[in-house]
Amino acid sequence: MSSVITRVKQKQIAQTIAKGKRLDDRGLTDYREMKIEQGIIERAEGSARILLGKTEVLVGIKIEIGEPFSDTPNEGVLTVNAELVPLASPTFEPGPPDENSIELARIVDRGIRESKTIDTEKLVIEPGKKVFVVFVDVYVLNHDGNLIDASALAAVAALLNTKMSNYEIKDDEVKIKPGYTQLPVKKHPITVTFAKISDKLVIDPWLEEEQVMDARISMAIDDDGNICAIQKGGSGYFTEKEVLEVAKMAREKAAEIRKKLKW
Amino acid sequence: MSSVITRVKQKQIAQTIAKGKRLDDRGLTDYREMKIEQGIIERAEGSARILLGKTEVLVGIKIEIGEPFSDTPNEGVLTVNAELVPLASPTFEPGPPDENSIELARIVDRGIRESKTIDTEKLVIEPGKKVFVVFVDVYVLNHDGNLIDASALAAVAALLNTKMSNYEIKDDEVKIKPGYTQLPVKKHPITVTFAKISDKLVIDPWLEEEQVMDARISMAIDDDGNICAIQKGGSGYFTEKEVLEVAKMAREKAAEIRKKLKW
Amino acid sequence: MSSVITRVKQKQIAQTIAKGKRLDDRGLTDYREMKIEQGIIERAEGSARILLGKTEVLVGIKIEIGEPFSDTPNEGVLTVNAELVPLASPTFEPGPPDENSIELARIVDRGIRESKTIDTEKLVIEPGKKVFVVFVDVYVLNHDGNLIDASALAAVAALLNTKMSNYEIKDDEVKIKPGYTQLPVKKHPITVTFAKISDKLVIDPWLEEEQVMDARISMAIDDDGNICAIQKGGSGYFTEKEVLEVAKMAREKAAEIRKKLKW
Amino acid sequence: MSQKAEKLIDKKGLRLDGRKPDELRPIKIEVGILSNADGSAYIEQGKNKILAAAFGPREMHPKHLALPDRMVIRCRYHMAPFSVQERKSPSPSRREIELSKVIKESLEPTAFMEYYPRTGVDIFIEVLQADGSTRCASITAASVAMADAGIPMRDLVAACSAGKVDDTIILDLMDTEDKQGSADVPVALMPNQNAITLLQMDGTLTSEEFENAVNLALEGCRKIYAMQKEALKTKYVDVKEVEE
Amino acid sequence: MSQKAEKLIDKKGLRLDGRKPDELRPIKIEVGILSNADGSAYIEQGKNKILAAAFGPREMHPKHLALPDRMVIRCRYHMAPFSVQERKSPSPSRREIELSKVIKESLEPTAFMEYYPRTGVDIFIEVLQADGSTRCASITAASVAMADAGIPMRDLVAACSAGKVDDTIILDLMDTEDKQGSADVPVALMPNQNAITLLQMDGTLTSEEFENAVNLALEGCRKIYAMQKEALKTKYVDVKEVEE
Amino acid sequence: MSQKAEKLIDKKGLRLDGRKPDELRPIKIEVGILSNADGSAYIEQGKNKILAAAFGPREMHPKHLALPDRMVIRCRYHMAPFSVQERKSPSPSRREIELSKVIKESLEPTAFMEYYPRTGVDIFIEVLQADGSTRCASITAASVAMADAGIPMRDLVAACSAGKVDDTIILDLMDTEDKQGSADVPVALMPNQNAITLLQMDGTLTSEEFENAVNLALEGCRKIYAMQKEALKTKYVDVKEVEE
Repeated sequence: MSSVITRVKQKQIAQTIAKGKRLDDRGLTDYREMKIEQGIIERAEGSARILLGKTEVLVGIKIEIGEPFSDTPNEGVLTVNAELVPLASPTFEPGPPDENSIELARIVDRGIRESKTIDTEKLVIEPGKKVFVVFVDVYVLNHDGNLIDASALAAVAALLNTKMSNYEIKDDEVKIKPGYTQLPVKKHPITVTFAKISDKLVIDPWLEEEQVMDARISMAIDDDGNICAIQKGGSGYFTEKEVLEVAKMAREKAAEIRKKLKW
Repeated sequence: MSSVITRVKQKQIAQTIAKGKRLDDRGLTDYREMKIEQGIIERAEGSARILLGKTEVLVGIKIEIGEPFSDTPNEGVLTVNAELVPLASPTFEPGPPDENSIELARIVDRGIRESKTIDTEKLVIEPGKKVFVVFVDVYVLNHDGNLIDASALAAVAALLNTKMSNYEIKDDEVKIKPGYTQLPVKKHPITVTFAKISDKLVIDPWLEEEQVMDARISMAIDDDGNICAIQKGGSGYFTEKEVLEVAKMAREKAAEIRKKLKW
Repeated sequence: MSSVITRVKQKQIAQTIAKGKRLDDRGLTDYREMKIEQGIIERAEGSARILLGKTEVLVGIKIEIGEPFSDTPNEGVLTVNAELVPLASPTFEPGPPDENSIELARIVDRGIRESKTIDTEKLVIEPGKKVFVVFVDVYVLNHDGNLIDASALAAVAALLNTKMSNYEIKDDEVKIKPGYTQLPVKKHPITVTFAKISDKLVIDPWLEEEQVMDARISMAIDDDGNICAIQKGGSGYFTEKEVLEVAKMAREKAAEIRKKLKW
Repeated sequence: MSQKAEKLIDKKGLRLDGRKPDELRPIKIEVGILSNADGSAYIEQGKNKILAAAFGPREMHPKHLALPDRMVIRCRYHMAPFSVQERKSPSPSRREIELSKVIKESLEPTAFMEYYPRTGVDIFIEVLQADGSTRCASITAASVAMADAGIPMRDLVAACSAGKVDDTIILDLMDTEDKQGSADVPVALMPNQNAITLLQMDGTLTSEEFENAVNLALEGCRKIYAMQKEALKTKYVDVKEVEE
Repeated sequence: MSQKAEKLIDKKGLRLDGRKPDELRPIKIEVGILSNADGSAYIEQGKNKILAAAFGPREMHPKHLALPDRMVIRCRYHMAPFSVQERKSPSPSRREIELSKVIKESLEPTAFMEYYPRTGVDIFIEVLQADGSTRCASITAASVAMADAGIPMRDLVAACSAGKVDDTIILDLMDTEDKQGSADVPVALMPNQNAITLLQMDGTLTSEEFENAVNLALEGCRKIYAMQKEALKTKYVDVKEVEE
Repeated sequence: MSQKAEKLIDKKGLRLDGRKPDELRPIKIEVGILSNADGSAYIEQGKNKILAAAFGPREMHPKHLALPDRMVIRCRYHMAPFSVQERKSPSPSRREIELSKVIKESLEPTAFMEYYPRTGVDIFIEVLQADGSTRCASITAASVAMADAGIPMRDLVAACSAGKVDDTIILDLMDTEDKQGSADVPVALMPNQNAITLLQMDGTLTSEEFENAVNLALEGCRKIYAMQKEALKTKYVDVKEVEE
């Protein structure tokens, strides 16, 4: 229950990993068991829930009509927000987003945005005036480590499950028509995170591993194997060799995980 | 002066009430002396001040032109806000509204809204576009208990005292014309609060009674004797029998108090 | 480095001033060395940096198109903001503006506004609808006392260095045209601050003097020698005689300083 | 409460979702589903989907809020941005702040507060999908979460709303009935103590209607109470626990 | 200060409300009218209606703001939303924050701060209706509230504005004169000490005009000072005290 | 990253400002220019103008954030309202909050954190003018400011971005290249330790392009590292120090 583990446990985790093993019997490059459920919030235009071991993330998508940014009049708007709600961990406090939830939201945002996951040009109703705004709300329900991969995956799964209202323009006003259209999703970026512990790289760190890691690095990989976003975190460092190794392994893992998504 | 009373005093209050009496010699269902003054803030479109014993509440009404809510295009807008300003009690802190002032505002709001006190359809200037917005600002000036009844009464008294500017529509713009019209007030809800102390129900609790009460219950009663809003508060409970007794007594008291309002 | 000086130092400062001298060898009515640089932030429409001894203030001007205030439809808008950024002093905290930065901004604002420094009528694009909004951002980079005079001077120097985009109105939309026009600056108010220490008036107090002063008084003087804004600060007082003496000396000093501005 | 109260009850006396006036929506309660909370519960009541978690009794933060002679309960009722038709800003609304307070006050009478002086219990409620009467479903779930956390309690609290639509007193209002009906009366009850710990009302009711509504709501509370006990029994007796 | 300064003084030399240039508005000061404050005062000056309360000397919250060698005075000047023509948001504006600071600094010189080390005094001012020169009326009332609270003081502070409209130096500006006039000079004075504790100015004045304005304002302060003393005497001598 | 990536490299293979793809912008670093900070540095890199200051090691405020076994580093990256084309609100944006975090994490590996338990170091960065790759220039300056403050460090950190425009891998992106290019890879390096302490990426790169970009950025870091050392040497060897 406690969120801070003992020094004995920390040492044990580090020593086990130094030997190439993990306390939960996973290999260094094995993900925990992963479960993807789509469409569980009927009120939302799209939704998905990811279970990654005991880590649980729910993403809901809402679509509203709004204005485009003035520098991209021919594109819809993507907005990603992450809430580390306090029931997910004794270390999460109620209140406005802190640096951790803002970083999480921005990593998820970049994975989607830089890979051009959504065909934002198809979200335009009236160029420069009215577009669809896609709100991606990441809701962490239980924190047991590696929120980044779980959130990024839940976001893509939710987008794949998202439908938009049909509409027509009558007398300069947007009227909602019956029926729905699928949100135009072109890409399926997968974000893969490694932690560095005892000078080893371990994939998908769980909570106790995160508490002993030196640093973490996350890479979002698109359908063509390109890297589309990276974030290093934590107060340690990586060598160039480690970075390139991560890039290689992330490609492989991303391809595996992508197969679990339905579209 | 101190806002927290001694345990000795607490026991004394509870024991006296257990015997069916009160320390200030009131009967269990007697209100404190009540004084209603209307129209004391000339700058406001309406105003009233209530003295309930030493409890003092001032309500000011401002009316502005704004937009209706999209789901009620044919109704004006009612907005109630309550400020527990720090000069009213050593327990009130400066700062944004806390749960107590928000609850107070929402109780006053519901009494007015649910009883349809204001004929909001008459506040429409242009359906869906321009309506009058009625701001009810509850200002507690001295806190000596039962802020709910004093605030609710002051709000209704202030609305009865409210006048709106005359206007005309010229070239699609609203122009203010000379003269005033009375705000259309249809109902006169009265909110009556009981505290439960020593398993007795006492009406209009003053500050020291509030500090020993198990719970409180407030009911807003309209001109026809219907109940139009209820709020239980405090960390105790009521039995069903007590609730129904409160409903009965609240009807009687509301009718008495309503007679003191002028309209 | 420390921001609070010892009592011994305080006594020393006060005693020296009582004798008509200052620890840094200035006369009581001498300013510290003053350096004015204009135009150092190319991205801003105008900018200036003032060094007053070790006190350093940077002012940047941004100009945007916005709406006029409803009571002044034929005037552009002036907005002054001051940031006491934490790198300028160990006593400045990150966070929203506190009473000190708000007071500083408002003093600078009044000096400019009341002297009619900017010809705001020339900032109107479409009366009542579109005007230029002039943002004056005061950025204190190093706090060594007398932020008021340094900030007020930097603001005027920056305004003198400010250019606005040319524009034309086509199809009811404002189009930016090539080229720039100088911001219409009509006056050059100079703010002069005195501190009262040991019953003497000393000009341009530096940080350690501010820590022992009883009170300060600042006067903004326009090109004609008129007083256009005053602010007394600190928890001491001035006599009427002192106030009139300040007014006289401020006029003289303002005229001297104004010569250092280029326009 | 808007005026458009029409056709919420059909000719057969059935409601939009086919329920009889005095019928509850289908309810599912799961216990102990969040591994980081000391106690937790998940409730589905119609389309409502709500998570509640209890943390504590534990040291209070900040410390000066602790009380020398009793435990302090704090509560946050919060709606997910995607839980309602129009996206809700995640920062707490005035409605959420008020509901947090009345929910807290509905739970306080159940706990033996004096057993754990100087400590605090935090109740966090997340409405993942809202379909009317969420405060009642939240109380029902939060009470189970408190029990799951092992907080010593006099009784569970069960909560249910009653109300009036088309001149009929009905049980367990769903969203449309709440918005278009003419009254909504949420009630919370500690059945063993016959103690009403939450009572609010919006709308207009005669005394008689009010009495009927309260009676109906209390009946609903008692039915839900049985389900709460069943859910707790399932977790604590059953071998296949949801979380170890 | 806008330019539209016209017709604020008529042909007879009288102002819009019939006052002579050097005339104060009618002033009413009541002492000790709030039962929960340690000291309080209510002032009406023309259409200004302002309440001031003093709490303390009392323990500081938060504690780290207390000073080892003296009392701390804090002040909040606040306007009711309905006090002005257009509704004012209740959250503090930049103007209110600045005025709170200068009002505090105008009151500090009056108190024997070293008598009560480690304590705090809170001054709360609520402008219920505003009609120009509210900071001066607020200081006048707050000073009386401090005296009513029994805070040991060197002297009362009385405050009054002077200004310039239609080329005339006038006393005690009301709202229209403040907005349409060409200068506003609020001044606060401890008369016994001949100490000016507040001095601000907006507008444009020559040195000579400024000197005249200050003189006139100080004269106004001295008249108001007499009313402050009268109001305190009335409360403390009179049998029918407003509050026991 | 927008699509309009065109003509950022001309026919001669030169960039908009005449640089070759692997060329840094002109860099100027000044040390110790703020008298109130324990350490400070000013960097100009192209049109970037950035100030960094370090305060500490000093007592932590609030105290409960201090750690019993090591120093705490806090960092605020902040942009002046006038530093960018459209005025930026001075309250911290989500971008600034994220950058503050990653910059802090890029500096932490350099300090001997365990030397000063229970203390804090505050790094304040003010971007006075922004022209692309400000996070890198900020790290470069902040590291020098830490050294100037005498904080014991394993090594300096130098930071530089690489990226891709018009199918070319380039070094040290300026604003237009950042906005219109197809990838941006900011990197921070402790050269003596061969330790990458910051790595982010926006855009799209193949594995090979990524490897080239990282290599190029690291090369840039090493060049900047030499300038950092030179700037520190100048201050500490030179007689005419900027501040006493």
